[in-house]
Amino acid sequence: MTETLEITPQLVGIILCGALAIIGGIGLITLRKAVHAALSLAFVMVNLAVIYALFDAALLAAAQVIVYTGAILMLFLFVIMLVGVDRTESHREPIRGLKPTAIVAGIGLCALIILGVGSALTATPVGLESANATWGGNVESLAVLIFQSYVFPFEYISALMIIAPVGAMVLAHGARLRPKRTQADRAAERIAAYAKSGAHPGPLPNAAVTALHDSIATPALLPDGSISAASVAEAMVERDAVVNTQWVAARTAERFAELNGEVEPAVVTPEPLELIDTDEERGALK
Amino acid sequence: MTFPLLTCLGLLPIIGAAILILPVRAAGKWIGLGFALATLGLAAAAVPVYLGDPTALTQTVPWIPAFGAYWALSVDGMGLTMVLLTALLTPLVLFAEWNITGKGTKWTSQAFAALVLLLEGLSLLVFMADDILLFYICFEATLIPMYFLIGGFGGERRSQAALKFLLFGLAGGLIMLVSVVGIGSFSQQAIGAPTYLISQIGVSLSGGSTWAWVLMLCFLAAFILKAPMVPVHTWLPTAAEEATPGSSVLMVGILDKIGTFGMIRICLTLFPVESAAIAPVMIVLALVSIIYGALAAIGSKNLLRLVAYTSVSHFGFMVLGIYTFTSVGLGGTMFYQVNHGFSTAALFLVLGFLIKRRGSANVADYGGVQSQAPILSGALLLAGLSGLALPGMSTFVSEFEVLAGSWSRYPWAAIVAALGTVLAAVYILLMYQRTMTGPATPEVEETITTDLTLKEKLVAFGLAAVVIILGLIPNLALSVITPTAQETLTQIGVADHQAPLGEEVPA
Amino acid sequence: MNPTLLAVVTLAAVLFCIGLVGVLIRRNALIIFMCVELMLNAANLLFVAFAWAHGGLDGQVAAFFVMVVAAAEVVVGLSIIVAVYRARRTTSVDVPDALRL
Amino acid sequence: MEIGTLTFDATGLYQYSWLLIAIPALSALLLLTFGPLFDRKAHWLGVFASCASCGYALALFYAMLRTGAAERAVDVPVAEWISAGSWTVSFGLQIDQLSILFALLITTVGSIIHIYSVGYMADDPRRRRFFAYLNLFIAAMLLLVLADSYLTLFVGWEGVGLASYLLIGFWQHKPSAAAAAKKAFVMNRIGDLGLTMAMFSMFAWCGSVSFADVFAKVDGIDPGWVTAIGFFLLLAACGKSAQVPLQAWLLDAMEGPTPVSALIHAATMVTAGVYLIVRSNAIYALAPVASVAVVIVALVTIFVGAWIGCSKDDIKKVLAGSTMSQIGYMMLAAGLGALIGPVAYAFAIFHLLTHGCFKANMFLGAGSVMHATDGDVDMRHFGALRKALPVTFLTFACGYLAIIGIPPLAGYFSKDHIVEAAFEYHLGVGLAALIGAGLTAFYMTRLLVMTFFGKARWVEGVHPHESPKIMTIPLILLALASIGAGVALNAWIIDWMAPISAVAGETHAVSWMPTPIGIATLATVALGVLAAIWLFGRCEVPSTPPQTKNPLVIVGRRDVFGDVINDTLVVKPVMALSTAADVVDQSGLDRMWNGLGKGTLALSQLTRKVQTGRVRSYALVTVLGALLVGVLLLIGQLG
Repeated sequence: MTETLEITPQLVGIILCGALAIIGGIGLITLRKAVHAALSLAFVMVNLAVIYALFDAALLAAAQVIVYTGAILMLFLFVIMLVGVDRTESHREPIRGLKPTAIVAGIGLCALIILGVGSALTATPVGLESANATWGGNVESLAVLIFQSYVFPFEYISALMIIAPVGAMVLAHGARLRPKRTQADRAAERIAAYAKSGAHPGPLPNAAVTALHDSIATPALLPDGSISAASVAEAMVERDAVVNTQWVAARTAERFAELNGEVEPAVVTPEPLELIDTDEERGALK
Repeated sequence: MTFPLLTCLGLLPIIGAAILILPVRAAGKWIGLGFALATLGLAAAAVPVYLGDPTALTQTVPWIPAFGAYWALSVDGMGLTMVLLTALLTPLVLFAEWNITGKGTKWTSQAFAALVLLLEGLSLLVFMADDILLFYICFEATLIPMYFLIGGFGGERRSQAALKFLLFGLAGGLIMLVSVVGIGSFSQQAIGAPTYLISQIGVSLSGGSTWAWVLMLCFLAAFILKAPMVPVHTWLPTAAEEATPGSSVLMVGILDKIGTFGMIRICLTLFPVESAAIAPVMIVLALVSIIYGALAAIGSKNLLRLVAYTSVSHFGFMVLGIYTFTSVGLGGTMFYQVNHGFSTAALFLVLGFLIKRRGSANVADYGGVQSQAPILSGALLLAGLSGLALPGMSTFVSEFEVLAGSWSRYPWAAIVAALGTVLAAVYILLMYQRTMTGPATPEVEETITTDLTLKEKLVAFGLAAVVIILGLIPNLALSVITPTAQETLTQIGVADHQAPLGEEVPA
Repeated sequence: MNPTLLAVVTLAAVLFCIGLVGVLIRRNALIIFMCVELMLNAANLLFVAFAWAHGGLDGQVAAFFVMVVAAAEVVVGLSIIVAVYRARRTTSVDVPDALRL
Repeated sequence: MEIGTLTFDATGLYQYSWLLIAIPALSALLLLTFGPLFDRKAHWLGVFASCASCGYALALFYAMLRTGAAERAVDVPVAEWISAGSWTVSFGLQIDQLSILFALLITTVGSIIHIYSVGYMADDPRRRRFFAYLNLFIAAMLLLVLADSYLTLFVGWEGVGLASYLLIGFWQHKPSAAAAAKKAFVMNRIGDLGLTMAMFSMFAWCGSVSFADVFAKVDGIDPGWVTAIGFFLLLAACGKSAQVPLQAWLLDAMEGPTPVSALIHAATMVTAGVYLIVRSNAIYALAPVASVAVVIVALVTIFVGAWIGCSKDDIKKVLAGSTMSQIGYMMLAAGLGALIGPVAYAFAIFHLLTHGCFKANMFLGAGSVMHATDGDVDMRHFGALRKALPVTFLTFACGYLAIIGIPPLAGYFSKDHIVEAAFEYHLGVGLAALIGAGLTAFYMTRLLVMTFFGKARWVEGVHPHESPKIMTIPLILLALASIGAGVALNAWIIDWMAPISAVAGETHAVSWMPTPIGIATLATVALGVLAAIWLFGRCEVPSTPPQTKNPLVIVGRRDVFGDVINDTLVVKPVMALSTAADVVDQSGLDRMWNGLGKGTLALSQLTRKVQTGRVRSYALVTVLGALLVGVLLLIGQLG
């Protein structure tokens, strides 16, 4: 290298992030569990984003983090989850002689690229200040470039983006393993269940609809005044968030009394909802 | 000559073959024979025209000007005799194999007639071609009908035999393709415009760079493969053993002649310097073929293989005649090609009649057929005598010329070749003795009960008559052949052998 | 020969080759796929580096396009892996070897 | 001096002399093709054809007698045969003193034998075909002797070979006959090789093979080649006339019917070799070495023939052996022609003519003996037949007296001249000829005594009876000929053959009275006769061949190992080679080419292994490929 080796902050950043990226890469190919590999890849990508930033490529850095790592890698994790997150890969290599050859080939190719490309790097870098500045910033000038000179590739890309998911859907859409259950089938099943185990064939009773409350947390009342356990959503019971019907009844009675003139209309103050909190009432809900 | 006689002669049988594709069922045979006889008529019509003015029949029409290929047809003495041989043999074969049926439903006699006509058309074009590309295309095309003839109508192991025939043929063809392409480019350098016309190229390519050697050797290799000479001959016995006698006649009588015909027409005329240089090698190869073919014939246990080996020996004689560079020898070879066609046809067909009756082709299965079918054994003896070149038969005249020609140049070669004639007597008479003489064996007694039918007599004694007539009056063919032989020699600039005490023969 | 460029080229080459070795060595289709993504990122890095070196933004546009294409590719790739998984109940690359003579 | 030079163009009778050949040839063709139509009477056409050509030959002879000695050689051009490049061959006849004698011999003896075989072959179903072959033989032999060029002669030469093949193998159902026929044809073919090589040399030197051209230019050919041509012609003569190297076939030829043996293997065909040498006298005049070779071959054959004659029990084999040795004498005379003077040629022809008569007579006699004893040829089963077959005995006795050379009869004159010529050339040769004469007397007497005298050793059930008239008349005719021929031809033949036999000025005095050598031969003959009578006449002849340790007899019985030598030297190696060739071809060369096909199949099995089906190995191969390309590019760049 002819010029003196001046260390610019940019170079330091690159070397640092580069090293980290390389460690992440090695992690990617050595870690046995798929999720760990995915995370190490994410780590690499983030480091690259930093390097992009160092090279005045702000939009790309952001895109890298948001689109690449954020979306695409997450898609990977999603598929890993779908396909078998707990599968580990043993390091034993079934094809004899593949691993050493592959490593040697990798090193050889790396040396080749470094030699080949490296030896061609004669020009001194110019830097992007002027380019970014022309249209007021990296994003603007990029936008001009994309929507003027590269508009055709941009259109092709958009076409690609449409075709790809369609393709994915066609590929991943597995054929139904069992025939689709029609409404008639479901009705027949319910009647059979009722006949066999006496399970109520109809739909579950709705939650109570009162003047003040119609949420699913309001249990419906049976004719004898007791709570219908089926009318409250299971999740509410789990979270102990079932409305106390006695309190609601009392409030309703007051309201009617006011309406019938028996009592003076008092100023309504919003007061917190009263929930079932006694074990005895909870028993009724099971 | 406004009327393109040669083109019609070449295309007529092909048209016949095309017509036979139509489902005419029983009439197929008759149409086939009709076309074959029409071709014979046309060929006969060409003879007076040729005798009148030899160049009248030549016809050159630019075909693919890009690389100088012409639809050029012309006939010299040799070409005319080969055309007549083909035109004569084809109807004979169709007549001899009248009620032939191949294995399976689609190999009917109509298919046989179509294939034979196609073969005849293509070989006629080869014999008349004056353009190397046309020669090459037809040379390759003849393999196809022959392949189906062997494959469709032969014995049990016919498909292997047909495949082997095809592979050997293609190998030769591909080697030749190298030189055909070479000629296209070198003729461009030598003459300016690329041309494939033999008459136009003449000897311009010869003697120059080593490329001439490469071209010549490629052609020669293809022709050695085609006219089987010893090391590469093994396809012929296998094919002849499996094919029907009729198709063997066509294969040996016409197809293999393209080998020796090509040697004269292309190797000799276009590359005289190289041919002269390679002559000793070819003579040794010829002698090996003669002796090896004869010995293998003596030792052969199968009748059809025996006849195939005899042909290998006869081809050795022909090549010997070519490469001793005397007008007598060359004329002898040209006449030999015609005679060999007839005599081998007679041998194959008569043996075919014998095998059809007995059912097997092994020599061991026969014995004492003479007492059962005297006329058949008489016909076989006549065919055999034409095979061993008994004086008074045409094969003697040509063999004598070849040997006399080669004696004047290389006496020792002629002596070895003459041994071949003695071996010829041995293999023919040994075969005749083993099959015909002695007491009739029981199997022979029950199987061979009928003697030759009228049809078979016509074929066998017709051929024998042709051989004897040509033997007593060889000038019928020689008057046409000898001038061509002398012309070829003067054309390639080789001094003919002058007998020191002979009177001055006009140069 | 600017040290920064040299550094970034070496970095890209190393990352690329690590990805390559990963593709060859790992047997899980997903991880192979991730290695391919790594190789793509290495290429992007070079795009950006040389955009900076030459002072033109074209490199970054190219990187941008590469990113988009990579996204499309991942979508299709993963659906293939899922389809293979659903058919063969495995994501290992070696198990489906029917396509041989 | 040569015969060929003074030829005159044909007029009148000569012009149609090709009819001599055409008539028998045509009748042969008719008999073969249309014979079955009139099967019973067909053979008379054959006899008629033979007699017709005999008549024509006599007429020609008579015409030639009347013309002056000078213009007797007539050339009859018939047609232009082969026009091949530098030379043309025309097909013509040459009728001169030499060929007319032969024509006469062939046609007269031929006709007599035709008449004889009418009786002999009476009960043979294929008699018509026999007469067709006989006519074919007569035609071919006439073509041979009347040809005007070596090539036309060669056509007749092989035609005669073919006829002998057909006639020897006439009884084809007998495998031994078929084998003998093949053997005869192949050995003749080896002889013909010599003639073809001679012709090639003539073409190479003189550009033509007609007698006139060749003899005119023979002094131009370089001496080495003339000797070579001489040797080639000798080889041809040995092949056809069953001389030593190629003599084995003659004994097997006895398989054929007896008239065939009489006509072909006694009188005519076997003399063709002598004719060839006498006809080519101009060549031998310039090739003394070749003539000496002829003499040597002749002497050896004389002794071999005599040897076989003395030890065989089969009457026909004995006669065949004697034929071989008598032809040896003719060859001796022909060989001496160039050495001591052309008059010896005349002696050769003289002996040939007389031999033709008495040998044919004896063969026919043997035929009638066989006819009487139901085809038995073994002399040990004969004995005392003179009473049973008086006419046959008498005619046979004439032949016997003629062959051993008792003065008044033919044999004495012809053989005596040859012995004198032999002495004139060289004492040793003379003595050999003398001993030969003695041996001839010995075995002929042995034959006569064993067959006609002594005790009757007939096999039971055989009661010999005299042959019918049709067979005895020819015997009588031939007996008369063998008595008269000697005296008639003795003086006449020398000056008849003048153009060829007499060198200008030197005439060979022929005296009637026996010369000292004549007396010596008579003495040896007498000695031979007495020895035979002493051995076989008096004592009891056992009917089965006695086991003897005497090497001479053993060798004789094995045909002087002729067959054994031929087999070991030629037949076995050729057969071995041919089976080897077949094996080499089928399993050697053939398998090699098939191997090529199998090799490609095996190769493809190998390359199949590369497709493992595992994606990652393919990926690795791709990477390695990319690496390789990169490295090459880099090297290209740096280099």
